[in-house]
Amino acid sequence: MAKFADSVADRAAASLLKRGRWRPAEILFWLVAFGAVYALPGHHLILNEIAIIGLFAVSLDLILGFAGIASLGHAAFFGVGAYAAGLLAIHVTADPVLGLVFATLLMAVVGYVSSFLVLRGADLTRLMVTLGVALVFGEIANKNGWLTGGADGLQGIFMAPVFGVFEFDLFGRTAFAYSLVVTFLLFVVARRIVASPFGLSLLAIRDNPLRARAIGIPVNARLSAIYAIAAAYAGAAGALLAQSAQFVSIDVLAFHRSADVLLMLVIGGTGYLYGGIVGAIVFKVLQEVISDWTPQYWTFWVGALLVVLVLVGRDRVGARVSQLWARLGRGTR
Amino acid sequence: MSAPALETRGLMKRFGGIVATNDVSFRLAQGERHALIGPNGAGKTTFVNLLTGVHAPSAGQIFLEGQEITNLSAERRVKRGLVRTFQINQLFGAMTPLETLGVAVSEVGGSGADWWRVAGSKARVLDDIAEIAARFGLADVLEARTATLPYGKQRLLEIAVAFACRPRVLLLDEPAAGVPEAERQELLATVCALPRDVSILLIEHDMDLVFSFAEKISVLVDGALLTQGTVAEISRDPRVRAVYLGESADG
Amino acid sequence: MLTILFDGIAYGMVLFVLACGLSVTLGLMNFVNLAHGAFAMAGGYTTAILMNRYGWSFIATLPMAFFVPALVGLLLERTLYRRLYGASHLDQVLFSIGLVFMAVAATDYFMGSQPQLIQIPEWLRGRVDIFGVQVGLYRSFIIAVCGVLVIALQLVLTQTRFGSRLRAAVDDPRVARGLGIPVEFVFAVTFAVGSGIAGLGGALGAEILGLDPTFPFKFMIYFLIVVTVGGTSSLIGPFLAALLLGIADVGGKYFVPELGAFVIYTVMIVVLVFRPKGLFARG
Amino acid sequence: MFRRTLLRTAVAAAGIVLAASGASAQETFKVGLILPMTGPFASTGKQIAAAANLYVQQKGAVVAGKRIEIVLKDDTGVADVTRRIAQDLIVNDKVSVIAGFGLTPLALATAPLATQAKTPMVVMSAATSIITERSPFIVRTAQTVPQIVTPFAEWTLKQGIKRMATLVSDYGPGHDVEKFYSDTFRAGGGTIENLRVPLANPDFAPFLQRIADMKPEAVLVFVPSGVGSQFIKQFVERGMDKSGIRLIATGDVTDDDILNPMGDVALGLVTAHHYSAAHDSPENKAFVAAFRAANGGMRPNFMAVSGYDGMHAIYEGLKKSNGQGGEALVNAMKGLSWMSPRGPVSIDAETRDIVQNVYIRRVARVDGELYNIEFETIPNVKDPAKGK
Repeated sequence: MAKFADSVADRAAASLLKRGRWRPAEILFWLVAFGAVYALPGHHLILNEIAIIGLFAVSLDLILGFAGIASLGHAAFFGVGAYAAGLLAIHVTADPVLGLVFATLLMAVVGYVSSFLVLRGADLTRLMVTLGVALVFGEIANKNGWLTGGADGLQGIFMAPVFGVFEFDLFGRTAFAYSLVVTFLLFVVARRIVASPFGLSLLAIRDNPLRARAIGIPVNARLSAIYAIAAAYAGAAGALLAQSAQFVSIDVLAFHRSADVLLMLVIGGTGYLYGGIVGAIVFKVLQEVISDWTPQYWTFWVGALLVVLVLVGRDRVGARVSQLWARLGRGTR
Repeated sequence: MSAPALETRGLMKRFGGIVATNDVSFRLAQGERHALIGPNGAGKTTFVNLLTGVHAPSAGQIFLEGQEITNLSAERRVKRGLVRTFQINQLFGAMTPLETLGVAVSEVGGSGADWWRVAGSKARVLDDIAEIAARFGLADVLEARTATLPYGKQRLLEIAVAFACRPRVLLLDEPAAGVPEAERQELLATVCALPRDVSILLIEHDMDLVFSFAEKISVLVDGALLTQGTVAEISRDPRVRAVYLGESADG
Repeated sequence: MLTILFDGIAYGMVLFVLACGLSVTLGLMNFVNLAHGAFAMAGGYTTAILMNRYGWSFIATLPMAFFVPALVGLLLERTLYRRLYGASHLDQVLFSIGLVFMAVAATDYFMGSQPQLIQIPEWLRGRVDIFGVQVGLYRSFIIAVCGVLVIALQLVLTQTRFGSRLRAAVDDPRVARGLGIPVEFVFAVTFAVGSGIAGLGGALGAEILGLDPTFPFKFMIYFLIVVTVGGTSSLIGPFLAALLLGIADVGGKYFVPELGAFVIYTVMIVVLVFRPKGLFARG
Repeated sequence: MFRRTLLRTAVAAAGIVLAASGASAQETFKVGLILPMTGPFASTGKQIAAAANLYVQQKGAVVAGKRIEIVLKDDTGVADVTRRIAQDLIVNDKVSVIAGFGLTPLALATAPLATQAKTPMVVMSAATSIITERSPFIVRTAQTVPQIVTPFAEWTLKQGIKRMATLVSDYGPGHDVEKFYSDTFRAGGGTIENLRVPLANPDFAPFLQRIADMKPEAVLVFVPSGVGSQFIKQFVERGMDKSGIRLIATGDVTDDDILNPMGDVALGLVTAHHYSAAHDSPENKAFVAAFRAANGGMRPNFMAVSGYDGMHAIYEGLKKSNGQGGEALVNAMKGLSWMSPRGPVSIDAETRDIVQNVYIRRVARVDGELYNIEFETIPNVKDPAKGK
């Protein structure tokens, strides 16, 4: 009997630990990403944008894919994070890393406080409450022009070199490398979080909050915690944008930011962390390619693609991807 | 014996003008196998919801092993050892039984909020999972998606998750509901083999199960306790028979 | 003072007519149709085109502003929407946003990006004095039309066989089918009517809200606010919510213009935090 | 301190880019045209792009030995996208001039780049005064807000109006209108009350009611073109045109693009602006005819003329600089003067803003269509916000 239990325990350990193990495809993905710092010098600007939006989408995945909180106002944290980093650079220190840390921590606090608004209610309610919060933040930024520059945007940001060594260059190389490193590090942490007991308890809450509560999971506290973490991530993404663009415009808080990031995440697939990044790549590259071809009517084709994607079956595409994923994962065993 | 495992004093619940639970004073002794029966609409579900903290009572108190828990949150009651199962499966469909049990075991062991380590790295949790899986016959299906399991296995998992929370008092809400005959015996045997240090309150419709399992029976009618007694006493009680007369056909 | 109340009511009425189709698809058919505004826009453009290019009178275009979007809605329902009734909300969001993107770009392509203007007829312009309250004629007209529409819709939903069939079809399509209710037909008609009403709202509201290709995006938020605050269990909820929002918005801007758009958003957040199912939801 | 070193290195880096691009792009001279082509400001983008293309088509693509190529990009009206596209165009597409910029924040976000990369930046729409001060490489062929409203305020005073109200959209240019108009008006002895409307505002009813309560002699309106027509219609619908409150506006409200469909409600409306499609000059008649022919009958508006003049400034600058870009081109554009469709204009050598006539116009029906008919000219107005 003891023997049997041991072997079950071993199997259980192996199975659980697998969630945290790096698959070859993942390693390859990040190698390619970092390779792009050297290999794709002409595309660093768009890559920088993708890295930032990718991080933003990962942040949304943490609450939507892993905790089941749908948000149409995630730009609230992205935008306030951007303003926080921008204002810190103007008034206190031009050091980018300090600005990033400041924006991230501040957004964790803001996220925690505002999490109490989204604990109750179904999807639609949450969508609208988060949307409302983002719109109110946008109005606050608009009305307080003395601080934020209002509709003209926050100007006069000059960033010092990263670690005092790497200056932000015109080609966007430093910006991309910096954003990529930050995105990667935060991704590693996110990966760890979702593979942890805490992450599992979130999945339980997402699947069945009633039962989660009935096995003693403090549902509200967990949701608040992950909401704060996701807000911090969004804040970090916003800070990266403010620092690499050295400008913050009022539309960092706009509805379309929240909607776009949700689209990207859903396109890429929720609940496996890479969905956000994949979606960001697909969406941005498509937008770039199609809008070069027809700057005025590119939205039509993006719309058509969305419709087709859904009709063909996002699940089917997603299933294919996750099958592939599983197969690649099996390779490691 | 010391304090009863679970006790209510004058428990009341009103919804608007309707009294769903009416002055229920109830005791569950340590280690006891106790069944709560009553016809449909007798207020069994409300009673369970009051015990587990889903609803707040309008009046009265609840004690768990002598300590008052009336105002504790649902999660805190679970941590104190009052755990329930559901009449209709409430499982985490997209997760595996392994993950499900892991969540429950981690939570009760106080490591459920660990975010810095990968799940599966704590030997004690793993041993507990293995033990529970063996007890409930789930060892073979640990890595399957819960939603794809046969119903009987899901039903076992339903109880196993609750058991994984290390209950002092376990509320089993119609554990055999909907289970096909072939899998029923395994389930009943498992329930009967639950360790004696866990006190069990069985909420049940099925008289065969009640009579074969329970030592004591309480009868709830119209939100109030009608009577309480041993199996023999209850089965002879004419009032109980009267209440159940129309019911026995489909029971 | 009362004039502000009156303006708020008129504004709320327009919001309701625009949003009520959405409250039907969302509340009854459980479909998150973010493209709802595109049907409203279709109605507005129908009116604008008929008036400006073909010289129809405003009133004569209104039925067309209903029928054209209804037809488009029917067509899309039969070909596309139908496949997604069982899909997840996220799929529906993605799909309908895609439709909005297409509608916006297509409108821009065919009609240009400048706003479309319509001339309301002479007899609806200006204001009259009723018991000392300055009342705009066009706004009175809107209130009258919308009022009739609300009552008619409520009657259809609660009193007619179609209404009960719709409710049955929504509750459980399988059982309804078993009872011989043509579920597909009921859904299609409902969807078409919802789209048509939105189109009518677009035509009526063009004067007050403006009309350009970004219309579906601009007002998507307002529709959603009306529906979520009102709750999706009946039509009366969204109706009251639309009135409340209309009055709160107009009043807020009149009395505390510094606050601007805060009022409407704050009202929504407060309502949803305390009544997650909406202000007028049952239970 | 470190800012200066930062700037210097950036400039050095940019110098390398330009040197590199000079070799490979000897023949073509690319103009990156960044405009909102989708979203709520798409009509701005359309007008400017059409006019810029028209100019190249009319004057030929070759100037000073270089082949001009316009690279059109859609920034969707989002500032960080504008900046990223500008950067992309400069370092990857090797454009020599960036142009366009539909809105103030879009221009402001991009200004530091122009300085860093020493790339001339021609602003064709964004109208906040401060923009040209944000980089010595910015040249603007669009009007500035004070340029229009300061003389307009003086004109209003001359009409004997002493009590005014303003109603502006709550964003940068709106605040500018409110400030410069009110300052001038007060300095001239008038009293004025200010109201702001949210940018995304569907219904003007509450604001109109406020104005009716204030009972000023006249009200000045500034809202983005497009929303303006809604405002006027609601103004008339309330019968406020008959209540003795005169409505005046900046020319944005009676934008040529949408003036005609506005209908009779707009008749008689007095506005101040720098361009009307009905401006009476041979240059303008030719421009309007060509523009209409090339764009399916679309009437050019003040943005189109800014785009057209922007291309003209680039062409003439290139001629003067013998095809050189960068600082040489900016210097060459300074002081240029020519006869634009809008009237005589010049680029102020000091501020790099355009110096132009401001016209007071009245909406009237000409040949069955509504036009802004100019009836008073305030000649050679410099941006009054600068150099005081």
